[in-house]
Amino acid sequence: MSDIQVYKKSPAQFNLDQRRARKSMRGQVMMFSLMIFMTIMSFSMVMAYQADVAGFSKFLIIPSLLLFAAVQVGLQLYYFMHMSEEGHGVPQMFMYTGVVLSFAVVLTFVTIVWW
Amino acid sequence: MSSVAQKRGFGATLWDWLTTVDHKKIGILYLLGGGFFFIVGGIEAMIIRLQLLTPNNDLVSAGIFNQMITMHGTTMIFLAAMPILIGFMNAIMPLQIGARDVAFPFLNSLGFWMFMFGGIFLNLSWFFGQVPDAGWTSYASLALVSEGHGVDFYAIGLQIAGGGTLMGGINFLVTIINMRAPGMTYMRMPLFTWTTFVASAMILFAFPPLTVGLFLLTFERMFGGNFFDHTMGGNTIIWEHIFWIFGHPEVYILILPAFGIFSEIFSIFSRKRLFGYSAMVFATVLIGFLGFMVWAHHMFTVGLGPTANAIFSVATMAIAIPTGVKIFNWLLTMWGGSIKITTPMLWALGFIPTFVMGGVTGVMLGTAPLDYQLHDTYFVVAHFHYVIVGGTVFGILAGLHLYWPKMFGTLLNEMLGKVTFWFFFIGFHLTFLIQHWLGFWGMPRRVFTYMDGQGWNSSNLISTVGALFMAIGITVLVYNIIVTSVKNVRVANDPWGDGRTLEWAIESPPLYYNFAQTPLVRGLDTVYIEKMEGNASGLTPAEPVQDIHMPNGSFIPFMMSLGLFIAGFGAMYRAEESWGLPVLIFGLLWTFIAMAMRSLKDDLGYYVKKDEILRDMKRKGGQK
Amino acid sequence: MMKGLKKWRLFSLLAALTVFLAGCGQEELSTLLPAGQVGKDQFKLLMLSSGIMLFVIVAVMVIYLIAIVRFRRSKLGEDHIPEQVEGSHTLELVWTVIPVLLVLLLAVPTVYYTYKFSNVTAMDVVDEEGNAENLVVDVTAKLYWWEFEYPNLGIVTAQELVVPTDEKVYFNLIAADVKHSFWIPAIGGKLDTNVENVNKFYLTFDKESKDLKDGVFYGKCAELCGPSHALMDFKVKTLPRAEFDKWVTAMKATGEETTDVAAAGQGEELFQQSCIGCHATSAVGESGAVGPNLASFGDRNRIAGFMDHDQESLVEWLSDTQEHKPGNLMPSFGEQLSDEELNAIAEYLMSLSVEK
Amino acid sequence: MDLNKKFTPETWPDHPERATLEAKNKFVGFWLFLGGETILFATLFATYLALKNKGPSGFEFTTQGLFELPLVFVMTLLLLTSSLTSVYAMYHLRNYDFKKMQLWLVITAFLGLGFLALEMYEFVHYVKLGFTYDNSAFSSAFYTLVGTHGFHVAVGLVWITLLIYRNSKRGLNLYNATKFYTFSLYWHFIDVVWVFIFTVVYLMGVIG
Ligand code: HEA
Ligand code: HEA
Ligand code: HEC
Ligand code: CUA
Ligand SMILES: [Cu+2]
Repeated sequence: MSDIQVYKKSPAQFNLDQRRARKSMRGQVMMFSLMIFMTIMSFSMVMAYQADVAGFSKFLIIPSLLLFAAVQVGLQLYYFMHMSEEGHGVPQMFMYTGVVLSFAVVLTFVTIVWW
Repeated sequence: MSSVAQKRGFGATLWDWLTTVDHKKIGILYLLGGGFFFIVGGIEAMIIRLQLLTPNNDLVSAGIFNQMITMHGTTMIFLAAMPILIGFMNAIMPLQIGARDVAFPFLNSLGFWMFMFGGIFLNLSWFFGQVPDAGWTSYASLALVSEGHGVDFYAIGLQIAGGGTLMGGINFLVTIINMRAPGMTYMRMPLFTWTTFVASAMILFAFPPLTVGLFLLTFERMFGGNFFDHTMGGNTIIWEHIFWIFGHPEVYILILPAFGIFSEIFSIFSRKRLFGYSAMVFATVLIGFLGFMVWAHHMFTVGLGPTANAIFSVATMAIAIPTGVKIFNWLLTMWGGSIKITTPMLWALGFIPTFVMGGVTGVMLGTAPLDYQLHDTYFVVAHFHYVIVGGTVFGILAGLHLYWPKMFGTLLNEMLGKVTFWFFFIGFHLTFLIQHWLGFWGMPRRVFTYMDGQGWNSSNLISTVGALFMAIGITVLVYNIIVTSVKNVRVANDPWGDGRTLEWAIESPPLYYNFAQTPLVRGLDTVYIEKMEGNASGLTPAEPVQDIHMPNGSFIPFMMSLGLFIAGFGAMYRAEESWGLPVLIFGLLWTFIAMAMRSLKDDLGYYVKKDEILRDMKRKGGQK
Repeated sequence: MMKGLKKWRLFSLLAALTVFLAGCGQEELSTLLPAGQVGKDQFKLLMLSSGIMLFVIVAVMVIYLIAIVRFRRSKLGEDHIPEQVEGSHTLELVWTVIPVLLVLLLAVPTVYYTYKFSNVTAMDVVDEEGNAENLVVDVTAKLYWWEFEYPNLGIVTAQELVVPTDEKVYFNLIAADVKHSFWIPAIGGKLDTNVENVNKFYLTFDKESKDLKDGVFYGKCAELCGPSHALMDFKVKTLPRAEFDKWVTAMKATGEETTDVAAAGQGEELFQQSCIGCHATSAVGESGAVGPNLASFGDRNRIAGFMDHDQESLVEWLSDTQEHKPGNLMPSFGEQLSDEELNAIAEYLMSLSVEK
Repeated sequence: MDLNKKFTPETWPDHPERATLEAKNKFVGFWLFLGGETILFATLFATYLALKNKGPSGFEFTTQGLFELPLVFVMTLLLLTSSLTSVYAMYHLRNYDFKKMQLWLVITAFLGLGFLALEMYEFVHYVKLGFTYDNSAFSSAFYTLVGTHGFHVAVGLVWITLLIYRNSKRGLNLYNATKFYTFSLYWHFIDVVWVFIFTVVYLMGVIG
């Protein structure tokens, strides 16, 4: 469209937006650290398991691994990919549908496909 | 670009069609391509039926028969029914929501050419004498041992065509999400637009599994993969799951747009607003969602265990409920209306009993323990032709008559249309009703012949005769199309006189920019509302006349698809011919370069000037 | 006059009866004339579901017909504009709830029978001596023939399944090459033979097959498996338990016959030269042969599952197997052996019998 | 649309990636595409899970014996970090700071390249051990799943290279802003998939 409306922000508005952006960027870095932390946690748990460290049983580790993965995905989607911002209703709907169907597919394959 | 009519040379016309990104033209291309493949698939069906005319018949050999059924099923579903429906979506849906174009005109064109090249690739197998022969389902164990390149043609051809379909799906979704005219809220969208939306969403989620499945099959057969070969640890059941995770949604992709067309027809020719609109929308969405949760009903006899069978069985039956909601809403749309039996309405009226019969046999098949008896018998063949032909093909033929004037500016002959209907309708029931009993009497499907003395002879005879009737019907239709096109009597905006939605308020066929001014939508059936309030044009503009932005045509989609087509051959002959690998790489590079040209050269479209629009408006006397 | 009418009546009655009987198909392969508990249960489900479905169809058709008769524009006038009804919550509720109830009506027996038919817990039950209490048959589906092994009895046969009546017979199903599906329409629903796992189910046979037209029930392969999928038929012979036991004994006895080459006829001799590599003539052993076990070939009803069982057809089969069953795995012998030799083999094969 | 329309940080819209209709279309369309990709990868994951550790008789490879966790861990860190750097790029996109955006994108690309190099090293290593593509169902499924992901990374690299190169002289406008933005979505999505590959294939594989 030829007529993109161009608004010039007032200096106050501009500064506010800049501050907000910086703040949200700091949030992103926080989330990143969290993700790194979870990755390291997962990794070291498994290393501990491999090294037969007492207390690291499968039944503890596998659920935590999956939980960490799920949380990381949430963080990626909602922070890095901005799915939490307005205007993301459609992406949310379709991503959730995709996730539900994916879950059904994976569940089937780990239950009723035999070998 | 000037709209002043001028005689153009053949070359220029051809170039125009090869490069077009206009959704209306692409719709016509889909119709032509799909129509061609429908005839091809129909001829294959006739050969099937003729072979089964008598016991121990030897019209075609066992091997060729298997190729026939495989190509018949594959062609009809992927290359005929779906493309024709996509053609209608292209031609009509943007008009229904008051849009000037689809969201991605370039992708739209690419989708079409990929479908076309994929379809040609698949059918070239006939000329190579190596034709897919493992059924349209290509179950892994058989598909793996199938000799020659038949199944490779299937895997690669469908991969290319499927990619095109996926693009089409995303394109329609975004079009509907972003390009609706002001006032066109979701709950004011015509039902055909809604079914397009849901069917496209199903394409979005159903085709990636097919992509994966075909990819695995290709790699297993040609590149040393071991997904299905149990001696290498593989598992054939994986293919069955992947295929049906795609395959079941696919059948709803086929039926939902037809439901949409019928919804329009019932409403138009009963002169009444669709009964229970919101329930219809809800039912459509629900069918779409449930459609993903029932795939294993094709696998009841595989041995998945009672729990899986029971769950999938009950889930399958649940689909009867939203579908029933639709059926009853259509009936109630007619109830209290003013029914005019035109050809499209005749198809719609034929659809109701036929589809209900097909649907209820579906529920019988969904009854797992009963399916143990009926699976892979002619009962299943009867079921799915009742829903596919009685639903999808009837819908296509109804839509063809309904939208022909909108797409081509001339009405198909009503008399001939009715002749087509009666031949096809009677022939259809003759062909497929009796097949339910053939199934009960123990006749498996996909048999190239049957022994005498099993009590199946006369039923098969009847079935074949019915198929001949259908062929007569289709021949009359072809004749009708030719005659009408030659006469070419132009029609006005709303030749049926009772159009209710936006497409009926503009020219037939619409100008290339559709709407001189984007319309303002004031409710469901907006044109009907406007007309009832005395606005004869049926449209209220939402904007002043102004320049309109339009996309440029492009030859790149054709070239990209051609590259994939070439690469397909390379992949197929990679293992045995020295030229295979180079051709594969060449084809992929070709596609890549074409694509890079697209992204490196900015293509920002052009503007239709206000003057031209004003001129059109005066000349056509159309929109005021 | 009266007489003529009576005759006509009788005739029409007969006609109706034949139509009705034809409507049920043929006893040896119709699912509508079930001859086993599983098939009967499935038939019950068929009747129940058909009833529900007929009800649905009738309900739809009634509304449909009334609507198109009453509300024609030709009756109402060209200018009639009907009231634009939005919908009706009551009706909406009605046609949601009634189908829900109908579906539930069908779903309950569905779940029940799904579990019932898959119950094979009794399969491995043994008595005190360690003998299996129930008859188990291992079915191997091959391109394009069926092998039946009785693991607890130590015998193998092919193409013609022999089972006792009135007891549960358990099946282990597997495919040797590509997927097939094991189906005896008159007895009960099918189950696929996969390549990578054993499928288990049971069937019961309530009826002796000797009363049937051909003396056997028909079995079918119900999964596309290649060119000759259509010809991959098998037959089922059902016998009372006592006769079945006799048959088993006779089958076991085929293992003791040793070929006395000197005494053997020409047919047997040729068979030993050309055929023994793929075909066994002793029923004692295990499954896994290249070709069908021929120990009881003379008792069969068909050759290769579908051809007439006589010497002439057998010679035809031997001389050109591909012509009759495209893609099957037995070589043709028409070029290798003379007609005379083929006839000799055929004669020998026809004499292989355990029932005489 | 006018490519030459110049913006300043003050006039640059808050959501440049969806400021025009075309941009909005691309934006939504790309998200839908990612929805489809989700189920594509789900199917591959499912296939892998069904086939893992399966091979011909006498097959000796297992997830436990095969995988080298430390290497994969490094790969994970690389890819995670590249996700952050592309967030930085988008931060500068929103600030209308073309130079910095390009810089961060280049860093992203290099991290991606590093990831890909390590992955190739890993594959070559496995192949040397005899774990070739056609050696078993397990190997086929493994290479197909992880390889499809790797292919996505490679496509992303080609994509961003072309984008950077093509726009290096043009600066930001509302036409290419969407392109950069969708690339970053794509990149994050790849990272999401990798998180699952790392967890499900490698970590859980090692646990067995
Ligand atoms: C357009 C395509 C289409 C449609 C719409 C359907 C619709 C349905 N199908 Fe069909 N089906 C196919 C195409 C389609 N099918 C194809 C192609 C195959 C074979 C594939 C192959 O193997 O090659 C197949 C096979 C197939 C099978 C596998 C059979 C087998 O191989 O053993 C099953 C089993 O459950 C099934 C069930 C159903 C059901 C329950 C519906 C339901 O959606 C139907 C719902 C509709 C109604 C029920 C009628 C209207 C409802 C009412 C009037 C309300 C009241 C009704 C009740 C209370 C019952 N179908
Ligand atoms: C959209 C899907 C679709 C459609 C429309 C049809 C349409 C028809 N089908 Fe098909 N069918 C399938 C999808 C479809 N089918 C599928 C998926 C299978 C399973 C395949 C498998 O097992 O793998 C199948 C299988 C199948 C079988 C079972 C084969 C077997 O199991 O052995 C049979 C047998 O009767 C059959 C018959 C027909 C007939 C008679 C028509 C008719 O309705 C066709 C009518 C059309 C024509 C008759 C057009 C011909 C036109 C002319 C001759 C005009 C001449 C030309 C000019 C004037 C230019 N089909
Ligand atoms: C390479 C192995 C092979 C050889 C050698 C072979 N056969 Fe066969 N035979 C088969 C196979 C496999 C079948 C099953 C064909 C089918 O039905 O698809 C068969 C089927 C038959 C049948 C039908 C069996 C039945 O139960 O209905 C007869 C009879 C027969 N063979 C006889 C012979 C004779 C006689 C010879 C030697 C002259 C012979 N065969 C040599 C493999 C072989
Ligand atoms: Cu075996 Cu069909
Ligand atoms: Cu289905």
